[in-house]
Amino acid sequence: MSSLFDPLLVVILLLNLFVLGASRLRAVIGASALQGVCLGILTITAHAEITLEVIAVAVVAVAVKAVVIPRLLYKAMRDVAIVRDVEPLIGLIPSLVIGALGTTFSVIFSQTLPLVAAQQGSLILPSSFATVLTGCVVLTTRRKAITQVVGYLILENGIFIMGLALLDAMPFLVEVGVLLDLFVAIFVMAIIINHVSREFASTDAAELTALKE
Amino acid sequence: MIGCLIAVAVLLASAALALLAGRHGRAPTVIAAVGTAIAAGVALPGAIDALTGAAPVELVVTWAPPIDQLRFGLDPLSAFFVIPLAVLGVICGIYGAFYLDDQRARRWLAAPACFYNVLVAAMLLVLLARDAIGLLVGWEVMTFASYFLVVFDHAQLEVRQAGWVYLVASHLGLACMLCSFLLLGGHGLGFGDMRSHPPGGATAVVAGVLGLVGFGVKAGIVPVHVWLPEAHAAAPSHVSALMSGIMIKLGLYGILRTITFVGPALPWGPVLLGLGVTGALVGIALALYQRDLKRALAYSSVENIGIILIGLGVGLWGAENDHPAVAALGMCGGLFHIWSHVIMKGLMFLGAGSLLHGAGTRDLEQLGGLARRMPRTSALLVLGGVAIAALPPLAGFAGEWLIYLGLAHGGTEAAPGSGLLLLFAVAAMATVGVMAVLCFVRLIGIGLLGQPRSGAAARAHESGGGLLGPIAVLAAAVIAMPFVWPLLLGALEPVIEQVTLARPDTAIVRQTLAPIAILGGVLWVGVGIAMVAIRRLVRRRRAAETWGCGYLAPTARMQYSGASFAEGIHRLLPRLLRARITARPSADLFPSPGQLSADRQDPFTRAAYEPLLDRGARRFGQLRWVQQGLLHVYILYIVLAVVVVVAIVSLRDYWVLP
Amino acid sequence: MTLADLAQVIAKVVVILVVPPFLLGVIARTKARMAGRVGPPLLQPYHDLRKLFAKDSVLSSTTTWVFLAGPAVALVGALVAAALVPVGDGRALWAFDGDFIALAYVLGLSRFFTMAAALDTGSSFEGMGAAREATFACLAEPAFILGLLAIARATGTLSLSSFLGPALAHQWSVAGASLVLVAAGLLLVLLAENSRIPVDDPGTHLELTMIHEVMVLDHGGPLLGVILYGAATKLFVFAALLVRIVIPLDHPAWLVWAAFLAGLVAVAIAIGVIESTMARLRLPHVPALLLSGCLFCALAIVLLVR
Amino acid sequence: MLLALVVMPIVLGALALVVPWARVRAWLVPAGAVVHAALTAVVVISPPSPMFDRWMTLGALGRVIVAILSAQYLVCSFYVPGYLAARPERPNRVFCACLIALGGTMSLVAVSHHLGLMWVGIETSTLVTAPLIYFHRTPRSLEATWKYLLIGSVGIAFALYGSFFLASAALHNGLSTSLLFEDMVHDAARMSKPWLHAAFVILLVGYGTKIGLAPMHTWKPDVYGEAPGIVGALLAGGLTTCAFCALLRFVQIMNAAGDGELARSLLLAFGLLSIAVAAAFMIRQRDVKRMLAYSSVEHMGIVAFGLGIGGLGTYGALLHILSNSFGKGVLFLAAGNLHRTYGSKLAAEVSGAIHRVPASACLLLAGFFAITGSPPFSLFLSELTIVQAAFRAGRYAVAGLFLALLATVFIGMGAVVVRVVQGPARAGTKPEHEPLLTIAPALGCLAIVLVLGIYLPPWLDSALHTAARFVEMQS
Repeated sequence: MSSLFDPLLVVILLLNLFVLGASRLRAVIGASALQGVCLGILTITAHAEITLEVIAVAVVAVAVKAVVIPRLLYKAMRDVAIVRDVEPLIGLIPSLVIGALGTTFSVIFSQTLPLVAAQQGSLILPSSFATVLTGCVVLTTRRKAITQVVGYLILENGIFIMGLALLDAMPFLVEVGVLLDLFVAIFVMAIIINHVSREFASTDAAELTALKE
Repeated sequence: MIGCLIAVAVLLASAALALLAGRHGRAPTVIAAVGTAIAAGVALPGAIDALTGAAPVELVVTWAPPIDQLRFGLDPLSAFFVIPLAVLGVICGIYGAFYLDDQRARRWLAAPACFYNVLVAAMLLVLLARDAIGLLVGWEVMTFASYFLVVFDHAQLEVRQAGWVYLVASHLGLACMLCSFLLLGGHGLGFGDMRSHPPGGATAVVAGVLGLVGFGVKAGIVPVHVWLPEAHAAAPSHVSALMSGIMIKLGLYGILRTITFVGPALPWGPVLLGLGVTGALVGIALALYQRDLKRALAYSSVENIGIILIGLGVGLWGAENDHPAVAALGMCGGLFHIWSHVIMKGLMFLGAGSLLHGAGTRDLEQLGGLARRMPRTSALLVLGGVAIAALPPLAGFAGEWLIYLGLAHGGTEAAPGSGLLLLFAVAAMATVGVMAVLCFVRLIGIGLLGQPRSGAAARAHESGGGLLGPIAVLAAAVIAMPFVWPLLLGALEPVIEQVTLARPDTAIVRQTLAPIAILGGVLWVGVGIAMVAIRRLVRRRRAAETWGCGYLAPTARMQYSGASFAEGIHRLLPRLLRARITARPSADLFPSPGQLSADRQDPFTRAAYEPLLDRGARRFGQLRWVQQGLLHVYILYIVLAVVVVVAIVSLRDYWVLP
Repeated sequence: MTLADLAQVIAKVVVILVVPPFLLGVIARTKARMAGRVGPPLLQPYHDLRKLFAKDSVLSSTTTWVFLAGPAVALVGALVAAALVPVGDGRALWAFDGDFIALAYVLGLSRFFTMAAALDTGSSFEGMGAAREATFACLAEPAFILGLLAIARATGTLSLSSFLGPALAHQWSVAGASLVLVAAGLLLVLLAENSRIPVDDPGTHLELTMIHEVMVLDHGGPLLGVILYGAATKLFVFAALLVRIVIPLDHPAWLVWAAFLAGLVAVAIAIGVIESTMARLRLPHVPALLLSGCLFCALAIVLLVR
Repeated sequence: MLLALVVMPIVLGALALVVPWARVRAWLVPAGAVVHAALTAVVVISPPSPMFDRWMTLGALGRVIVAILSAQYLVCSFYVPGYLAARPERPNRVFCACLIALGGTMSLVAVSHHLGLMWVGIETSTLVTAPLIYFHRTPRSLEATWKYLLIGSVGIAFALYGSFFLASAALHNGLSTSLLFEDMVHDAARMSKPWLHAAFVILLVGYGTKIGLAPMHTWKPDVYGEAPGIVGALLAGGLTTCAFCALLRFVQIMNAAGDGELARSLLLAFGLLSIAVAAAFMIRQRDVKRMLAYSSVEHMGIVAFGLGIGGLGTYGALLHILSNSFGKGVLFLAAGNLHRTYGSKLAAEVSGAIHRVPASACLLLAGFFAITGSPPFSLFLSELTIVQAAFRAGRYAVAGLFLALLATVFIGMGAVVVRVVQGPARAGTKPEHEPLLTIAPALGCLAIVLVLGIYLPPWLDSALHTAARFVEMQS
């Protein structure tokens, strides 16, 4: 639990709000990537003694979240040649407001849960909840398939923060397995996006409404 | 008991065989018929023993969980229904083998043959079951088998709809039965447990009502009878005969069973009496103006169920208010009428089938003039008509007679309040009786007599012995029964004792029946002599056209039609029960073609059930907006589910936990 | 069974077989007198019957055995019914509990076959008649049963011979009003069942207005004779019931017999008077009339059940 | 041994990727299924010792689940060669590979006794099924796949989040956090309540998304409607079973923690909601396969309801899982045949099937009766047990509501099925040849449901009871 810990979490919270407020697609993806980097550093700083295991998790996390997936998404954008705007279903201001409300709610909720001494007063839980909520907001309010992927990525980030809290509890294998699954999921999604763009000539997920009652 | 179980096995085996026999000519139908015959032969002795004083047996088979135990048994109450089932089963089975024969080229007859035997087996199972599970299983199998038989001609839309209505009604009924049994079966679902631990108070009442509704659907009690006319009209005639003859009676069996479980928690007498009067009046009123021969017969079944319920009701009333004579008369009357209705309705439906077979239509306005072209069928149908109009000297009268006297005794002896009701019940039965006369005169007079009303009727041909034989057997029974009733009284005592928990004194019943037997004899002899005399009187005769009252060229189309015959009484019916008639008379000076159409759909379906179901479906349809294919919204649902439920639970913890 | 009883039985049988046509004669004579004519002799109906039985018959080529069964069953039914009503000394030839219900059903049987025979001819007029007969029967029957039930309830017995006797005489003193209602109701039933004015007009020859007559339009010669005789017997049955209700004497025998026969004639005359003083109702109004008959009897029951 | 259960199919799947001949690939599926079934038989009869310090253990629950999975997979797998033979134009390389691998990933869920490992199993089976849904390569199927993937992943994500909550629930009283179910069940009583409750809710929603409980069911109609019949059968019969296996683990933990009441009331609520939603959407449903999807939602609701009743209800729920997986097999395979024959799955366009494809039509009809809990099929027993449990528990109101909803479902579903099966044949329709391989599997499923309905083997019953007691913590 180093002094670097909470500031990084604050950065992540800020990035959440930035993602909600940003109107450019690249910026959103970049923000998510930056969150990935922060998580990598957090992974290391979260622990008193730095073991190989910790290093490995951090490296894999950064590699997946900050390098591979953003590249995939950029590539998808290029292939698909989509409009570079985020095109939210609700305005940016409302989504910002929702994000802020979500953050407050997270802080309140985290108060209702008993904490171990190590985490007393730390931002881990609030920021985790807030990030998850941000991910959900992005998932539910952004038109494009790619933005939804980003939203999902942010959701996973939030979960990962929670995972940090119990890295000691979480054996290495699971961590990596988690990351791997995340990676594969996003990868498959990217492929699908390409198909989608080919079939529908746009990745506007809001247009995928042929199947309904 | 064992015999009955063997019979079930035989029936199922023959059903399977019939299915295997597949397309080999007549093999399936013949196998099925033989199966029913053997089964009847095996089942009857045991049943007769059970009615004539053999101690009720119960067989417990340990079975796989979660059922654990299968209980079978044969007590008088079951045996009373097993006997007509076996008899009618084999008669209709043989009839069916010939009835479907002309379809052999076009249709795959293995299925109906198989389902027929499965149906009989299932009904037998229902009667043998001694726990709720067995009864429910048999019941549902019975429903499905009969459903598949009903939709035999599913190429026609109305047949499909009829089958569908039947299926839905039965399923809802089954749900009610299930609830009833589960309420009663707090100490286990065996009949023994239910009888020994009758629930108290409200539970018992609810269970009783649910049982009444559930079984009442199958029995065709108004107002849950709506499936009955549709299904009976749609089904092949031998199936209609079996369904109307015995299947709907199993509904009564169920009600009687329920009574033995629930006991006096419910005032069964008045309840059944009220339902019976309503059912009888509504049933016959609707039967009056039907255009479809088999629909009319089906509604007459509703009426007869009503009369049976009146009998059972007054019997139970007598038992509850210790009028032993009334109890004995009412119960005996009701039970007798069950048996005689089995025979009469079998006769009528099989006869209608023979008519359909010969003339190719059930439409009353297309029949006529068949008494000359199908003399034997017509004679049998006239006999059946007289019988089912409950006129002496045939089978239908005795049962109603006992019920009448039960009511009359009760009405003259009881306290003012109930006495008045019973007396008015007598009047109601009298009205029903005379309306029944009208109804069946109409069916016979318009359907069989006069000039042929269509080419089909003019070309009609008499059916062969295969069809007429079974009908003749039933006709013989219809003639013989009034004279054998007194001998059968002993068989009813254990049944009544089982339901009313008191041995009835059948002495009064016997002495009430005696004059009827004599009356029957007198009438037969008198009519016989009169017919001979008349034939002698008209020896010097010449033939001529029917006098057209001066009109020289009367045609068949000028005859009084079925609709016009019923028109007068139709006017007198309450509006709810009338057909919906839309008329466009020719208005202008030089008459233009006019139009008149009557919608004879069941008034309860039209007024209550259809609107209800439609509204429900529309309500549900309005929910579709929640699923419009928007992925974002779908994810929102998940998120909301998490947030809301977490909020609820954590708030709960906040209050509950220290 | 003593000789006296045997004599009684024979007397009753004779009365049942012989008297009915005479009532028709009385009615005809009454009507004639009311119209200021001399009218036919009282025994004219017997002559008509003899004449009819001597005739050849013409049968429609459409008809079947049902056509013959009609008259036969009608007659048998009427005769059996007659055996069930108390005749002469107030005892029926054959009495048992509920015999009044049996009586209704026996008449129902003959109605069944009369209507069937009518439909057998395939003529629209006869069909019409059958339909009307059936429709009105639906209203007359409950009135009949209710009326007799009222008396049964009052006297607490269930057989005509027993409740049209001294017990009833007592009831006249205590519940006369309701018994008047019953008598009125049954009189209406009598008029309807025997197709008399104001329900039906046996005299008319306009087919569209008739009920019973038009039903038997195609029956001629002996068949018509049988039908007339049956109809007369039916009239006798109802008349006898009415008489016993109004005059429930039971001794001495000769007085009862005299009262009975006189009563029959009185009823016949009453019918004649009604027929010549009233007009026939329009068909749509008939149900109302019969319904009021039902209501009379129902009211009587309500009054009696206390 | 347990590892083989998981690894064998995955290896075989990889092999399928490289096999060049389409027909052989098709036949690899049943082959793999047979081997898998054999292995399953061995491990079920003689439970092997745990592996990877107890990460893989075959408990009382796992035994039942893996047996159901393997059996249903075996029966349905024989449909694949016939199906692919009827669709020669489609490349089936990925299809077969994923189909085979699915068997492995599903078994992983059943045999893993470790929170994370089980999660990995669910996640991988989600990913593996995506290409199966996309088999038709039509825009509609693509849309379905996209929705499946995204909704599924969100659900999975929540499941993971819930797992972390559970871990912290354990952590917060300084308990061991090996994340092994045994340990958690053992420590459950001393876990931190707020964390535990939050964890259960999130896990319920997360895995509930895979199960398809309302309101997380939205992907089901789209996916089952667009995927091939066989995939629908495996998803509705197999994957949902896995997800329920996962959920049952947490129900067990809740029971162990003495919070069974909370868990049950939540399950009851979600169950009734699911049945109600399914009923609402089945009424006047135009699309046969979507209707089957809603029927699946309904039956998941029934199982949840049974668990919510608890006691005898839990046994009923397990029995219902078993019956449902085979009943769904019948329906989806038969509906697939009809869909292929008519080129449409709209009830308006498919009618008189009994004349054109008699066998499939009869199977659909029989399957309908089976799935609506009509005797003598085994779903009748399970539903009866559940209702009986509800009545025994004196919860008449919910039981009545439950029965009323089931009746509604019967009406809604029956109207469609009857319209499809019966009716006049179009002019000149001859009965078409139906290859044995497309009929036999459905028939097999039906036979199993029927036999279980008439005679439930005592050993099976006792296995179910053991599992139920295991979940209820009464052993």
